Amino acid sequence: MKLYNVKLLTITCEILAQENIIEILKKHEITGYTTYEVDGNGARGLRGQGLKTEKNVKVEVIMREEKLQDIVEEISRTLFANYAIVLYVSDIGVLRPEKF
Amino acid sequence: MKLYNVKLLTITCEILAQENIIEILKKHEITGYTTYEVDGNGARGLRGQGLKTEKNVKVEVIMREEKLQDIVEEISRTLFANYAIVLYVSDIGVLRPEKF
Amino acid sequence: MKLYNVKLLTITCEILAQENIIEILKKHEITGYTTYEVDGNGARGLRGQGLKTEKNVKVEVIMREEKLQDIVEEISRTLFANYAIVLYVSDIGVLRPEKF
Amino acid sequence: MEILELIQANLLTPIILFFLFGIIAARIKSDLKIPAAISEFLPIYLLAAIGLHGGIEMRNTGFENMLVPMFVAIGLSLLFTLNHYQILRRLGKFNLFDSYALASTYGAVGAVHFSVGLSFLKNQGVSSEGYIAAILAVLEPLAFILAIFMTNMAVAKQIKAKKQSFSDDDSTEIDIGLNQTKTKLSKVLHESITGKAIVILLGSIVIGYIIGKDGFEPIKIVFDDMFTGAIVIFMIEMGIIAGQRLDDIKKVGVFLTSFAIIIPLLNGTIGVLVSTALGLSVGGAVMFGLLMASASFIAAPAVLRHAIPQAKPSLYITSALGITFPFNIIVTLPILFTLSTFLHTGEGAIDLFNFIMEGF
Amino acid sequence: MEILELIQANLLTPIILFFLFGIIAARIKSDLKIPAAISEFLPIYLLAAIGLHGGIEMRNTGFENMLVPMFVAIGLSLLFTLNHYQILRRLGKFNLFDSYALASTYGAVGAVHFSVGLSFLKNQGVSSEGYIAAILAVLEPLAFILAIFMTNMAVAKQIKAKKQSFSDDDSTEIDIGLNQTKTKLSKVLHESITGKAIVILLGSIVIGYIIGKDGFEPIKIVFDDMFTGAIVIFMIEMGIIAGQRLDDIKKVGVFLTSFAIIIPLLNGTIGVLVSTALGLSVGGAVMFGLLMASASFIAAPAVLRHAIPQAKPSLYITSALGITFPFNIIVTLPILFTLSTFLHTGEGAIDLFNFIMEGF
Amino acid sequence: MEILELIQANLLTPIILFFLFGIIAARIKSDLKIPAAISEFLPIYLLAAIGLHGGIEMRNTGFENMLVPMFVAIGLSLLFTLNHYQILRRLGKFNLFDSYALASTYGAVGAVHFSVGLSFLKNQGVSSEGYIAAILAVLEPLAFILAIFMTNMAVAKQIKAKKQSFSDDDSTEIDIGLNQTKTKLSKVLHESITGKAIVILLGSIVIGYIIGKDGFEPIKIVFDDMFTGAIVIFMIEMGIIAGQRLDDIKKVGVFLTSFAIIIPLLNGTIGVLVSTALGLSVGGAVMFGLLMASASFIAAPAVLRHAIPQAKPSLYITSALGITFPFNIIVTLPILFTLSTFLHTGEGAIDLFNFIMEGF
Ligand SMILES: Nc1ncnc2c1ncn2[C@@H]1O[C@H](COP(=O)(O)O)[C@@H](O)[C@H]1O
Ligand SMILES: Nc1ncnc2c1ncn2[C@@H]1O[C@H](COP(=O)(O)O)[C@@H](O)[C@H]1O
Ligand SMILES: Nc1ncnc2c1ncn2[C@@H]1O[C@H](COP(=O)(O)O)[C@@H](O)[C@H]1O
Ligand code: NA
Ligand code: NA
Ligand code: NA
Repeated sequence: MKLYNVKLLTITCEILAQENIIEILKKHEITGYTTYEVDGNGARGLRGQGLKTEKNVKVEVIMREEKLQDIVEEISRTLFANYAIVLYVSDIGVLRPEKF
Repeated sequence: MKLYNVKLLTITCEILAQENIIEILKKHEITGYTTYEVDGNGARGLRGQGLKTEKNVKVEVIMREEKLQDIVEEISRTLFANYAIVLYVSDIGVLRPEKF
Repeated sequence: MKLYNVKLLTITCEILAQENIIEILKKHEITGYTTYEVDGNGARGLRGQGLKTEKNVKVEVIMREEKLQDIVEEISRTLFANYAIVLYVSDIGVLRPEKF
Repeated sequence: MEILELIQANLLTPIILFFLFGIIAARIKSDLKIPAAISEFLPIYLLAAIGLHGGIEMRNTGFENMLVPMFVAIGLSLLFTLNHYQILRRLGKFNLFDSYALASTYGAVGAVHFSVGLSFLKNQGVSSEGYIAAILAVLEPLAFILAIFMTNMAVAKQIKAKKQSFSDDDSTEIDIGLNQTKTKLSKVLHESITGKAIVILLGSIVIGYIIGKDGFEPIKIVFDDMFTGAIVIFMIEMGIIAGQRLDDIKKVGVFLTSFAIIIPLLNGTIGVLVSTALGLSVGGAVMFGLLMASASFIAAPAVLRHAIPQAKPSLYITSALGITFPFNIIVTLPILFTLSTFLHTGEGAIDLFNFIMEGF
Repeated sequence: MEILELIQANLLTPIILFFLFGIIAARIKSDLKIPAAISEFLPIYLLAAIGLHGGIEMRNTGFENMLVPMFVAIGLSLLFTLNHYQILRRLGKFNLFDSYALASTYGAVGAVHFSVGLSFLKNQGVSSEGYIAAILAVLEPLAFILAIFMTNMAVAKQIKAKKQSFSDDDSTEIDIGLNQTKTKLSKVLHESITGKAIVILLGSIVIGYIIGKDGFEPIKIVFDDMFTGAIVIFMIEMGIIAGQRLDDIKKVGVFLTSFAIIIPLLNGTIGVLVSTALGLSVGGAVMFGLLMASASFIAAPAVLRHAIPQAKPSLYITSALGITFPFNIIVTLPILFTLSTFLHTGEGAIDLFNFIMEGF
Repeated sequence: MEILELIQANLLTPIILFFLFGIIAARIKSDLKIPAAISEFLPIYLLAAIGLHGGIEMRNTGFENMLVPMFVAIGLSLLFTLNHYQILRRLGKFNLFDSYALASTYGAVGAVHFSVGLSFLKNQGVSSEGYIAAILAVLEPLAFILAIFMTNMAVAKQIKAKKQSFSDDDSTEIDIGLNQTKTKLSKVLHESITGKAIVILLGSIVIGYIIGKDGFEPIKIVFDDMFTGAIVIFMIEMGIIAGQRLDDIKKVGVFLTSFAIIIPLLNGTIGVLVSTALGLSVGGAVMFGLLMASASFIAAPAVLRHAIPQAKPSLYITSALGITFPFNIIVTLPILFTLSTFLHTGEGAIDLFNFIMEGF
């Protein structure tokens, strides 16, 4: 089984920015992603106690390298200033690259 | 502290396929894994709203490269056709390779 | 957008060891991390059923390579013997390395 | 017409209204939802309450009369399942897997249906035989087991046919196929019987039987008085999920939509007639009929996804939850109630056929 | 003094005591917390109970008289929001974004306030007009929409100004700016109206109206008798969250702290006076005043974070939840009640100004 | 025999039956479980109800008489803990860490025990002194603190011994060891006192005392009437967890299994005798005895895992939850009740020794 190299983009951000991120993904014609709620600590302080809207979420997107640049650029341009957000990219191998 | 290279296999799938995956792992004598519920979107549509059985789960397995091929092959052969499922492999470093 | 190489340290451990880990991170002046509850199986058996204190947690920390050695060493020295715990390190790329 | 009035009155109960509300909330894409922990807990609570109630009633009224209705229910369920299969496969042209999955979804029973039925009867001031909760428990795994058995047999037969076209003495592989079927069946059987719904239901029936009315007193407020309120909360979530599925109804198609309406009405009517003939009370016959009319949308996905993974869940969940359930609690339930009342209080010989036709 | 006695009596109710308890638990860094699923479910439950109660009352008392108070409430809310903005921007020197965000947080209404108010009145044996629940629902999105509209207009103006300094015929880009504003507004409008709070509240009002007192009977225990107990549990969590935020009050500053105390008292007093003049009952005027006095801390973050992302949530959440809410349920509510009672039962002409001054 | 009859009657209450049901559900590997959010919420709710009840009672009956029983309870708890340690270390041959962990698990008190005890008494129509809830709160951290102190002292001594064998003037390192112990102790002390169980319990006692019977009225349905029903739900989950642990009992061994049965019975009996001598009522002596008999299985893991990480949780959780808890609520509780009733109503001099022997 051959593994094909693609990228995994992981975004950890406040839950209220999730919608904005999904929208950006959609704009770049990406409809596959995985999300889950997490707690966290960072420059904007402890997150995850108290109100639901104060939680964080992780959004993970497997994608081809081609789209990565644009998406990362748009997220950082539109969201980094106003939202608690951290993102990183890793190299992964998948079986069916045509899926992404 | 030396880090030894091993593989991390991550499977994101519908929750009702979790049992099948654990069984495949067991068959290959792997008893260590980590699981958690997630939401997602993909070829089979939005998952995670509504009924518990409609959620996704992530299964993460640290393993030696030797076993990876067989396991990935069996999962893709037996589950890819009928279940919502995505899997990927990454390179990681661990301290105690004998644990895996 | 240039991506800078940093390390992602992932620790999966029993929930009652989370505090110890956060303390070690603090000692090494790391205040950014992400946590979430998970289930798991390993040398110490199935975890995640029953009492909340029997669950696992994942702690993910993005950090510079410089700090990694010391932190990994301290965690393994103080916690490996008595707690259910697994840790691994991966390579990731981030946009703002100064954040970590 | 009386039935229409009853349907209308039933429409205006909190249970139905909050269900419809949930559907609307989902349709306007509201972010309203009942947290998962609550909506996972509520079925457990409802089944415990149903079981306790049934067990207590059985202690009062005895369960010697239970056996005949139970076996008749089992027989009808199996018959219905096979009948559904024929209809779906031959008339509906569904593939083997979808046909068996759907057949058993409609042959199986639904605990939420049952809860709503109990609450409906309570509202009408009518009681029902406690042992029907036990019938609910016994029927729960039945249709699935039949469907799985049939599916695996069919698959094994296909494999056999394929093999024989290649060589003639390949009996070992077929044995393997049959053995796999057995393993799968015994696994599904175990899963069904240890499934949370059956376990909590049977356990509560036994406990209810043991403690009786007096022992129930200290927990009556939680497990009886709060019952309808709890259903209302659950119905919001059920409505939301049904609402989210309405888009999928296109995929379901006209044939299955009709099936999802006609079959429950037909099975329910037969259930009322048969159980009335067996001597069940007005309320008992309604609950019996409702069991026959009900389709499973909580247990089904969990069992069928493993047992017949080739079948499309979008078909059986959507039709059972999105079409049959609303139709049953809004339309079928009042119809069955009117029919049962009529059968139990109507004087002289009743022209059943005409009666049923009028009911439509 | 009477008001002080009432404040003291109010302080010693379970609702307030458990709220204070929650604050203390958070301050001593206890790990006590109400599980997320429960504290997400409770507001839904409370709003359903409020709505059902309001709907049933409206059926009893009619809603012909609702329109005038509703429009007055809308007018007051908008007026207040604009007034808050002027105070915050000019006197408080907050930036445009924080000013609009805060202005609308205090122009908006709070469902938890409302729950506590209803429970307070119940305790005093005083009823209120059911239609005030409907006013709550209508006011909910109002202040946000105004604030978002104003913010976007202001931003568009800024962009326009910038553009014109470069070239003179750049109207297309400004049109784009305005279009974006429209898109944003229509999105926020949709989000607000389909927001879970409004949806469950309006839905329950309608259902309450339809089912009436009789239909409510089977679910009364859950949606009425348990109401105060449920608030108590919710107040523990609200206290914990408020307690965790107390550290942030330093960031809030003296000006905003004063604002967070004086404005609700002022708005609330105006609310009671106006609604009394409109002929509302003692309890109705208290609830009306409390709506005007309340600030939103559950709906606000969800709406404002999207609509005015540049504003700092630590300002508007902390001041609304950490300062205004405790102040309102402990101090403002008894004051409004005393005022309303006095206005409704006081004989002859009342020197209102003196009266209010005494109230402080 | 009377005791056996009471045990049998107690066996047939919903609380015990649902606990046994949970065990069975776990044994047959059913997927039944109470969602985490619910089973995390229930202990908070139970402790709030216990506290409120205790506080209200204390207001009625005064708490002047509380001090002597409280100090006796403290003394007994410490004594028992030391005694357990000796037994476990010398007879049981457990290592230092496991011995202290187990000793304090059985020296500590269990809130779930307490809830079941209260419900048992309610069922018997017997009341108990409200201040016992306060004793529960005070005892909660006690045994842990002692055990941690002793463990750290022992470890420090070991280190000291080791050091001295190398050089003779290494006092600084030992001081560091002692300082670490102090830091650890003060941390555990803080953690214990701010632990959610104590905080909600003490808070509710105070609030109950303040509001009294009248203030309790509006929340009585939630915090009193629903109490037993809520325990029943919690017992399902406790049964499931106990059932999952039954396999681990092999690891626990015969010695610890006997310990887990005999010690609670012994401590409980002493508790009833002493508290009766102190003048507590029939019910009060039962609750006092039950406290002494109880072992902690919710608080213990959280505290001990941090404080004595070297100890094996599979030992102390399994024995406390899997053996002692079921034994206590099924067998010990009725025995203590019979004993207390006998002591309070028995005429003339009682040959206590014989009596207790008969009790076995
Ligand atoms: N160094 C880090 N490692 C892992 N996650 C982080 C780190 N820094 C921040 N985060 C996550 O990103 C969220 C937002 O970060 P910030 O904007 O720095 O507050 C935090 O709440 C964490 O969940
Ligand atoms: N591109 C992707 N990146 C991350 N997760 C994905 C992606 N595509 C699918 N998934 C996850 O895998 C699940 C199953 O995918 P699918 O079979 O495509 O519906 C989805 O529900 C997501 O949770
Ligand atoms: N091979 C593995 N792959 C992924 N996670 C693991 C693995 N082994 C252990 N874990 C996780 O680490 C926890 C502690 O492991 P252990 O100390 O081996 O019991 C387990 O409960 C799992 O959540
Ligand atoms: Na059926
Ligand atoms: Na307001
Ligand atoms: Na004890």
